[in-house]
Amino acid sequence: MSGLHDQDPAGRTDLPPAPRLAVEGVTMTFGSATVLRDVAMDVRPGEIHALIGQNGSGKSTLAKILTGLYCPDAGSRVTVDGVALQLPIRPDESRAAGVAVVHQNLGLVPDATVLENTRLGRFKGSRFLRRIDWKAEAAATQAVFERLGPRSVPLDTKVADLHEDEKAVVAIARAVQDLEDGRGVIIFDESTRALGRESLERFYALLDRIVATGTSALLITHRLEEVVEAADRVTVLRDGEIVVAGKDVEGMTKSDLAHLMLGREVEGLEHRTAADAATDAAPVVVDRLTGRTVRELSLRIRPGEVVGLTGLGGSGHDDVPYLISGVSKAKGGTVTLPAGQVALKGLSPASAIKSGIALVPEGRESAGLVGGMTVTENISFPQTCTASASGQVRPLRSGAERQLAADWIERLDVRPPWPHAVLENMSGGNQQKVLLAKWLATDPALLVLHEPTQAVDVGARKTIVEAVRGAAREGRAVLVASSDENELALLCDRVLVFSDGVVGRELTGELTPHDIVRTIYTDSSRTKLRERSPQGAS
Amino acid sequence: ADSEDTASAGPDGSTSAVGNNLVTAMKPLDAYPVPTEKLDNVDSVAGKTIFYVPITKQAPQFTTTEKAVAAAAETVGLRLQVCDGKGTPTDIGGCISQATDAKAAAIIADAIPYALAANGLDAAQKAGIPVVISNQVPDPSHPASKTLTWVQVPGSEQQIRLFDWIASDSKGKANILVNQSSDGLSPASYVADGKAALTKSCPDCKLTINKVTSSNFALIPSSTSAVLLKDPTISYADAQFEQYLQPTQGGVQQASRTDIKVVTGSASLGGMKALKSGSLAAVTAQAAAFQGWVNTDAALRLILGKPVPEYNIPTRLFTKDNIGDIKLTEEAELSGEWFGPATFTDDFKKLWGVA
Amino acid sequence: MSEMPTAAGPTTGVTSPPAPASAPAVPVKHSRGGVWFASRFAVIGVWIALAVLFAVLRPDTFMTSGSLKVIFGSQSQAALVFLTAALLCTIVVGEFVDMSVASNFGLAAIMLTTLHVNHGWSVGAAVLASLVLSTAVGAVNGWLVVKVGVNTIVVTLGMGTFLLGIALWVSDLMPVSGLPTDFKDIALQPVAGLPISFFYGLTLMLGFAYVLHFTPLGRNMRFVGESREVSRLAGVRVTRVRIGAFTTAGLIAGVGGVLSAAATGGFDPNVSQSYLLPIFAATFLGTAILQPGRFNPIGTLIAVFFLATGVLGLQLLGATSWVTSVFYGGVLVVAVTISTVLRSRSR
Amino acid sequence: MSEMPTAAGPTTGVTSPPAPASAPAVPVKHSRGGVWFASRFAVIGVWIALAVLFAVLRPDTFMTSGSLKVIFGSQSQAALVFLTAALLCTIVVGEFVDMSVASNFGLAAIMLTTLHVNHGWSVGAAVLASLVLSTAVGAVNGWLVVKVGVNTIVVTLGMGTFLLGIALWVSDLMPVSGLPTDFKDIALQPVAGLPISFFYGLTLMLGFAYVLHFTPLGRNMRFVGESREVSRLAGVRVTRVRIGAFTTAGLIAGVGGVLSAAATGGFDPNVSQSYLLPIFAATFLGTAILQPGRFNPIGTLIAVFFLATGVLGLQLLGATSWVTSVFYGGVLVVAVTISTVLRSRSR
Ligand SMILES: Nc1ncnc2c1ncn2[C@@H]1O[C@H](COP(=O)(O)OP(=O)(O)OP(=O)(O)O)[C@@H](O)[C@H]1O
Ligand SMILES: Nc1ncnc2c1ncn2[C@@H]1O[C@H](COP(=O)(O)OP(=O)(O)OP(=O)(O)O)[C@@H](O)[C@H]1O
Ligand SMILES: [Mg+2]
Ligand SMILES: [Mg+2]
Repeated sequence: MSGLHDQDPAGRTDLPPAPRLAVEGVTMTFGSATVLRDVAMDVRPGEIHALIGQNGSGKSTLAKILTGLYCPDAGSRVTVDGVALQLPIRPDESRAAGVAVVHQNLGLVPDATVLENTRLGRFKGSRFLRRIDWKAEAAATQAVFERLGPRSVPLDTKVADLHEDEKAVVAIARAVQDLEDGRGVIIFDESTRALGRESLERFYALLDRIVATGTSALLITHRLEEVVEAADRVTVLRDGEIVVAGKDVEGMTKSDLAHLMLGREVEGLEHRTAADAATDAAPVVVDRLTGRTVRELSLRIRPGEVVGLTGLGGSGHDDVPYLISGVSKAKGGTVTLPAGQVALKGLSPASAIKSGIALVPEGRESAGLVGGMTVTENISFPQTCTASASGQVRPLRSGAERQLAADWIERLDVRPPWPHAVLENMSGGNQQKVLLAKWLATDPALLVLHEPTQAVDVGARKTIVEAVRGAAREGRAVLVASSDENELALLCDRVLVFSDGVVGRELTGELTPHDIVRTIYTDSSRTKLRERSPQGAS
Repeated sequence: ADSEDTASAGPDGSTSAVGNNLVTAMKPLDAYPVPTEKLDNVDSVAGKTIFYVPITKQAPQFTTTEKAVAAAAETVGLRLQVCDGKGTPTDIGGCISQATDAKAAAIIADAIPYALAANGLDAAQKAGIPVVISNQVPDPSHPASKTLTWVQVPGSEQQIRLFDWIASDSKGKANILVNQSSDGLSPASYVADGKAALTKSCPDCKLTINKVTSSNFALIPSSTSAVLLKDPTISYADAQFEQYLQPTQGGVQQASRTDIKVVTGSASLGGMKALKSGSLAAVTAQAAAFQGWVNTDAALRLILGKPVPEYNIPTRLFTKDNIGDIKLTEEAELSGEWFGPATFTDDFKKLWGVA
Repeated sequence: MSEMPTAAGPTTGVTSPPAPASAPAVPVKHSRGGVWFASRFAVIGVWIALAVLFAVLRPDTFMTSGSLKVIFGSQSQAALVFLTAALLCTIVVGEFVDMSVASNFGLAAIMLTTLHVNHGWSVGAAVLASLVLSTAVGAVNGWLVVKVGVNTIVVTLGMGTFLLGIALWVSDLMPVSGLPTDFKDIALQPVAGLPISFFYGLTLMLGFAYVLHFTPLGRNMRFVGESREVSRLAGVRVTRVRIGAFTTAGLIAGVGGVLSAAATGGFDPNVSQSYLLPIFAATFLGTAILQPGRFNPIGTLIAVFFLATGVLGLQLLGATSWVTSVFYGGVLVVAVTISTVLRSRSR
Repeated sequence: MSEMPTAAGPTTGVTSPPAPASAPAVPVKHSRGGVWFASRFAVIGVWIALAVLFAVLRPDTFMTSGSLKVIFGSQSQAALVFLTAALLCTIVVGEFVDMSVASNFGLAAIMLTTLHVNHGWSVGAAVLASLVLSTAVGAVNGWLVVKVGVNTIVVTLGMGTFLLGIALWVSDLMPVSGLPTDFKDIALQPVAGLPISFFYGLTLMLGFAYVLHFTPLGRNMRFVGESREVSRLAGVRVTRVRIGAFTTAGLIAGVGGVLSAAATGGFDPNVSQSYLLPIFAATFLGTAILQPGRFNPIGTLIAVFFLATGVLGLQLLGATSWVTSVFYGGVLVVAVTISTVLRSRSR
C-alpha cells in the first residue's frame, strides 16, 4: 500500500508541551441517567488515540460533547491546544478551535455532490451579491483532497454514486479542511464501521498521512484489531467512566482490550467449534440464482452449516441475502428448502418467510427494526404481521408475545432486559441482538445474515456469534454475507469469495482472517494497518 | 312542524293590520313595477361590454341574477362579462380593475360593500365607468352620482314580512332568534328595520340576535343552539339568508327543539323546496330575475347619462298556504313568475325601444 | 423520508427526545412520575375544569341535559368524529394528512340528496351510490399516492378542490334538501337521550383504537407508518395496507356525509370546506391526549368533545365568533405545546 | 423524520431513488432526453397551449391587454405571490407548510386599516406596526417549532385560527376601509402598464430564487431542508436558519397584507382563510415546473399565473364557479402526476 511507507518519522520529533486535546471532569447527565462520570483524557499531537468501550459506554456522547452537540454538566473542562473552550461549546467554535468530527455514518447527503458536501457550512459569498464563487469553492476542495493524497474524487458526482471508501475520504476532507497542517484533532465515531478491509487500509494510509503532519486523531471503534494495529494509545470507557486513559497500545492484544472494556475475560471468542450437525438431513440448495450483479450462483448448505459470502465491494456477495429473501428482485433461480422448492423470480418477502427463509439485513435503523416500537412488538412482528386475512382483526395474544420476547431477551442477554423498552433507547449493540432475535424467533430453515455484528462491541459480538452458531447447531442452514473477515472467521464453516458476480474461490477448514483477506485481494495481502511510530508510542 | 291551527292569521281578525299586510305580502303582484321613463338611443351601447361582479358565485341567488342580466344585456346588444369576486377583497378589486382596464361600459357590483373595493370603485368612476351597486344599503359616504347608483333591495321589507308572519303565526307572542349575517353592514340594517317594525306590530314579541359569518360556518350550529339553551322560550329561528339555513337548522336540531319553527329570507329554489317539504315554516324571496333586468336598466341609464329612477324589487312571502301556487322549477325561478306575471322582460324591451 | 407529520416537532435541541411519533405505546422504564401522568391526562383535566367553570358561571344553562346534547349529540360533532377518523386512517400508516376527506364527505352528502331529490332514485340506491363514489375517490387517492408516487398533499388537496367543484356542479351551487323525514332517524334516532349518530361515532373510534392496538392489522398499520422498509422485509404487503387506508378513509368520510345529509335532510356544498380546520385542530389536539405525541383515535374523540365544550361554553357566556376562533387556535397551540414540553421532561 | 412534504412520493424500496427534494442544484449526469425536458417544461407548454386556446375561442376578449393585466396585474395574483413566497420560506428549510401565512396576511391588512382608520394612526406608523406584528408572529411560530419542538402543523394551524380570531376582533367582524387613496399608489402605481405590485412580486421571487441557488445562505437552507443533523454536524446554525425562515415568512406575509390593504383601501377579516387552498395549489403545482419534484420560487410564480390564466379564460367562456374549482383541482393533480411519472422515467 502506498502512503504507508512514504512518510518521514522526522515529522513528529518535536512534541509541543500542551496536549492537542485535553478533557477534564466531563460529566454528562440525561435527565436521570448519568452517562459520563468525571471523564478525563488527553490526546497528544500527531497521535492516533483510540477510544473504546462497550455499546452505550459513552463514546459517542463524549464525541458529541466535544463537537458541541451535547452540553456537559457544570465543572467539565475541555481545552484544545491549551486553549479552554467555554461551555456550552458551540459547533462552529469547537470547529474554529480545531476539533473536527467524522460522524458515525459519515454525515453526508447522498444526493448532493461531493463539492457541496465538502463545503457545506463553509460556502463563501461574494462581497455584495453574496454569490457563491464555485470556481473558488472547487479550488479549495481540490486543495483539501490533494492534502489527503493522490486519489482524486470527482467533485461534481453525487456522493450516492461514490465507492464506500471514497465516501469516507469526502467525510474526512470535510473534517480536515479547516485544520491547518499540524494542528487540531479529528474525531472518528465509528466512521470505519462500514469499510471493507481494502478500504480500511486506504483509510489508515490516509489517516497516517494526516497525523504525520502533527494533527491528531481520536478514533472511536469497535474493531479491536484497528486499535491493536493502528492506534498509538488507547482510552477505555466502561459505563461512562474511564478505565484506563492513554495506555500505550504497543504490545497489547485484542483480548487485553476486550478485558479492559468488559471488565471480564471473553474466552473462546477466537476459537471456533467445527459444525457438528446431522449431515443426513436434506441440504438447502440454491440453484442458478441470478440478480443484477450476481450470476448463476449455485450452492448447497447442509443443515448446521454456516456459509460465508464475501468479496470486494460491488462483487455481488452482499446482494445475495436480499435476492434470496425476495427483498430485491431476482432475475432467476430457485431455492430448495425442506418446505419445498421456491422460485426466486418474483418471490415476495412474505412468501420467502413463509417458506422458511429469514433475512437479518444490514442497517437495523432503516431496514431492521422500528425505533418507536417496543422490543416485544419488534421481536414478534414477523409472526403478528403474517396473520390470515380473517386473522387480521382477531386480538393479538399479548401474553404469548411478551413470553416470546422475554425468552429471547434472556437468551441473547439483551440489555436493558425490558420487553416493553422502546427500541431506540437501546444501544446499537443491543438493537442488533433484538434484530437477530426477531428473525431467529421465526424458526427459519435458512437464516441469511448481512453484516450481523457490525458496530457492536466484543461482548455483544460474542453473544451474537454464539446465537448464530447455536441456530446452526439446531439444524438450520445459515448464510452470512459480510466484508468483515473477523466476523466471517468467527462464524463460518466455509467462505465463498466473490469476484464480479460469481464465486471466485472457496475457503474451507480452519479459517483465519488473514486467509480470507488474502483471498479477497488475491494480489495484495493483509498488510498491517499502520506502522506505529516510536514517538507516538513513547 | 305542526301548524294546522296556526295557519296564516289573515282570516281571524285578531291582528288585522298585520293580517292585511300578510295577505298582500303573500299575494303575487298584478304587474312588476317596471320603470316608466322611456330610454332613447339604447342601440348606441350595442357592442360595448358591461361587467357583472357578484361578491361570490357560490350563492344561487347571484346565478339567477346573472342569467337575467345576461338576457337583458343581450337584448340591447351589450356584451356581458362576469367576474367572480370569490368573496375576497383582492379578487373583487381584481374584477373591478379588470373592468376598468377593459374600459367597460358599466359595472354591476352585486352585494359588494363599497368598503370592500373602495379604491377599485373610485378608480372605475374616475375613469368614467358607471357603477351600479345592488343588494346593498346605500353607503352614506358614497352617495349616488352621475357614475354611481344604488339599486335598493327589499332586504328590510323581507325582514319585516317575515316578522309580521311570525307575529301573527304566534298570535303576538313570539320569541325570535335571528341569525344575522355580519358580512358587511347591510344585513344588520335590514334586521334593525325589521325589529323596529316588529316592536310596533307585536309589542310582546321578543327578538334575539346571533351574529354569524360565512367565514365560520362550522360555528353556526353550536352558536345557534347556545342561544336556544340560554333562552328556552325561543319559538322561531330566522336564518337571515338561505346560506345560513342548514347550519341554523342543525343548531335547532342539536338543541333538540323540535317545536321551533324555522324561517329564512332571500330564499331561492332550494329554500322553496324546503318550505314545500315542511322543514321550513315560511320564507321570503326577492325577484332575483327582475333584479337582473333592473340592474341592467340602471346601468343603461347611467351609461346614457339619464337619471336613474327609484326601483322597487318585489318580494313575496311564502308559507305552506301559497307555496302550492307556484312551480318549483329553475325555469319558473328565472322567469320571475313566482312574484307575478312574468311579462317584465317585454316591458323593459319596450322601455328600451328594442322590442 | 416519511411524509407523516410527526405529532411533535422534529427533534431539534440536541438533548431533545427521539421523534415522538415513537413515544412508547406501552409505559416504559422511566417511573410514571407526575409529569408522565400530566403529559397524558392534562388536557382531560383541563376539559373537566372547563366544564366545571362553565357550570359555575352558567349553572342554569350549561348544567342542562340540553347542553350535554349539544356537546355530545350534535350533528357537527358526529361529522367531525367521522372526518377525523377518516383523517387518522391515512395518518397512522404514515401518509400526510388527507386533505380530501372534507370534500369527499360533502360530495357523498350532496350525491345522496340530489340523486334522491332531483333524480328520483330510491334512498337506498342513492346511499349505496354515494358510498361507492366516496370509497372510489379514496381508492383513486391511494392509487395515485402509492402506485404512481405523487405527493400526498398534491393528490388530496387537488382531489378535494376537484370534488368540491363536482359537488357544486351536481347541486347547482344550491343547498339541496328534501330527503324523506323518516330517513333522518338513521342519524337522529334518540338512544339514551342522545342521537344514535353519537354512538356510531363512539363505536367507530373505539373500534379503530381496538384494531390499532390489539389486532395484527393495526400492528401492521403502525409499523408501516413507522417504517415501510422494515414492514416490507417482514412480509407486510405495504402497498395494500396504504391503499387500503386511503380507501377506508374515503368510505368513512362517505358514511359521515350520508349521516349528516340524513340528519339535516340535505346538504350545502359550500360548507364542507369549513370542516377542514376543525378536523385538523381536533386530530392534532388528540396527540396531546392519552398517548402524547401519537395520533390516537380516543384522544382525537376526546379532543372533538373538548373543543365542542369550550366553544359552547364561550357562546353561552355570550362570546362572539372571534372568541371561539381565538379559543380554537389558542387551545390547540397551548395544549400541544404543554404536552410536548411535559413529554420531553418525562424522558 | 423530516416533516417536509417531499414533492415526490415517499421512497419505499431499498433500491428506490432518494427523495427528489434533494435533486442536485448542479447539473446532473443523466442525459437530458426529451423526457427530461418534458418533465421540466410540460406545464409551461400547457400554459401556452391554454392561452392559445382561449385566444382562439375568445379572440376579442382574451386577446386584449386588459386580460394580460388581469392575469399578471391583478391584486389577487400579487397577494398569492407574496403568500406562496412566505410558504416557500419554511418549506425549503424542511418545515411542513406554514398554515398561518394566510391569517397573518389578513391580520396585517386589518391592523393597518383599523390602526389608521379607527385609531387615527398615521399610515406610516400603522404600516410599521402591522409589519412588526406579523414578523413577530412568524418569530413566535419559529420559536415554538424549533426551540420548543412543537409540531409545525399544530403551531401554524393554531396560530392561523388564533390570528383569524384576533383579526375579527379588531375589525369587529366587519370589512374595514378608508385608507387614503393616494396610499394605494404603493401597490397600484402603473409601471409599463402593470401595477407596481406585480414587479414587487416578480422581484421577490427572483430574489428568492437567487438566494436559494447562488448564495451560501440558500445552500445552507437547502441542506437544512435535506438533513438537519448533517447540516448541524457541518457547522450550519440550523436553529438560526429555521427560526429565520419562519420569521421571514411572517414578514413577507405581512408585506403582502399591507400591499393588498393599500390596493383595496381596506380588508375583510372573514376571508383570509379562503387564500389557503389557492396558495397550496400554486406552491405544489410549482413542484412540477422547472425543477420537478422540488419546491422552487420561479416554478411557483409561473404556477400562480398559469392558474390565473386558466381561471380567467374559463370565466371569459362563461363558466360558473364550480368549473374553476374543478380546474384548480384537476390541473394540480394531473400536472404533478405527469411530472412525477416523467421524472421517474428520466432517472
Ligand atoms: N439522547 C440521549 N438521551 C438519554 N441518554 C442518552 C442519549 N444518548 C445517549 N444516552 C446515554 O449515553 C450512554 C452512552 O451513549 P453512547 O452513544 O455514548 O454510547 P457509545 O459509547 O457511543 O456506544 P457505542 O459504542 O455503541 O457507540 C448510553 O448508555 C445512553 O444511556
Ligand atoms: N433517547 C434516549 N433515552 C435513553 N437512553 C438512550 C437514548 N438514546 C440512547 N440511549 C442509550 O444510549 C446507549 C447507546 O448509545 P447509542 O445510542 O450511542 O448507541 P451506540 O452505543 O452508539 O450503539 P452503536 O455503538 O452500536 O452504534 C444505550 O444504552 C441507550 O440506552
Ligand atoms: Mg456510539
Ligand atoms: Mg453508536
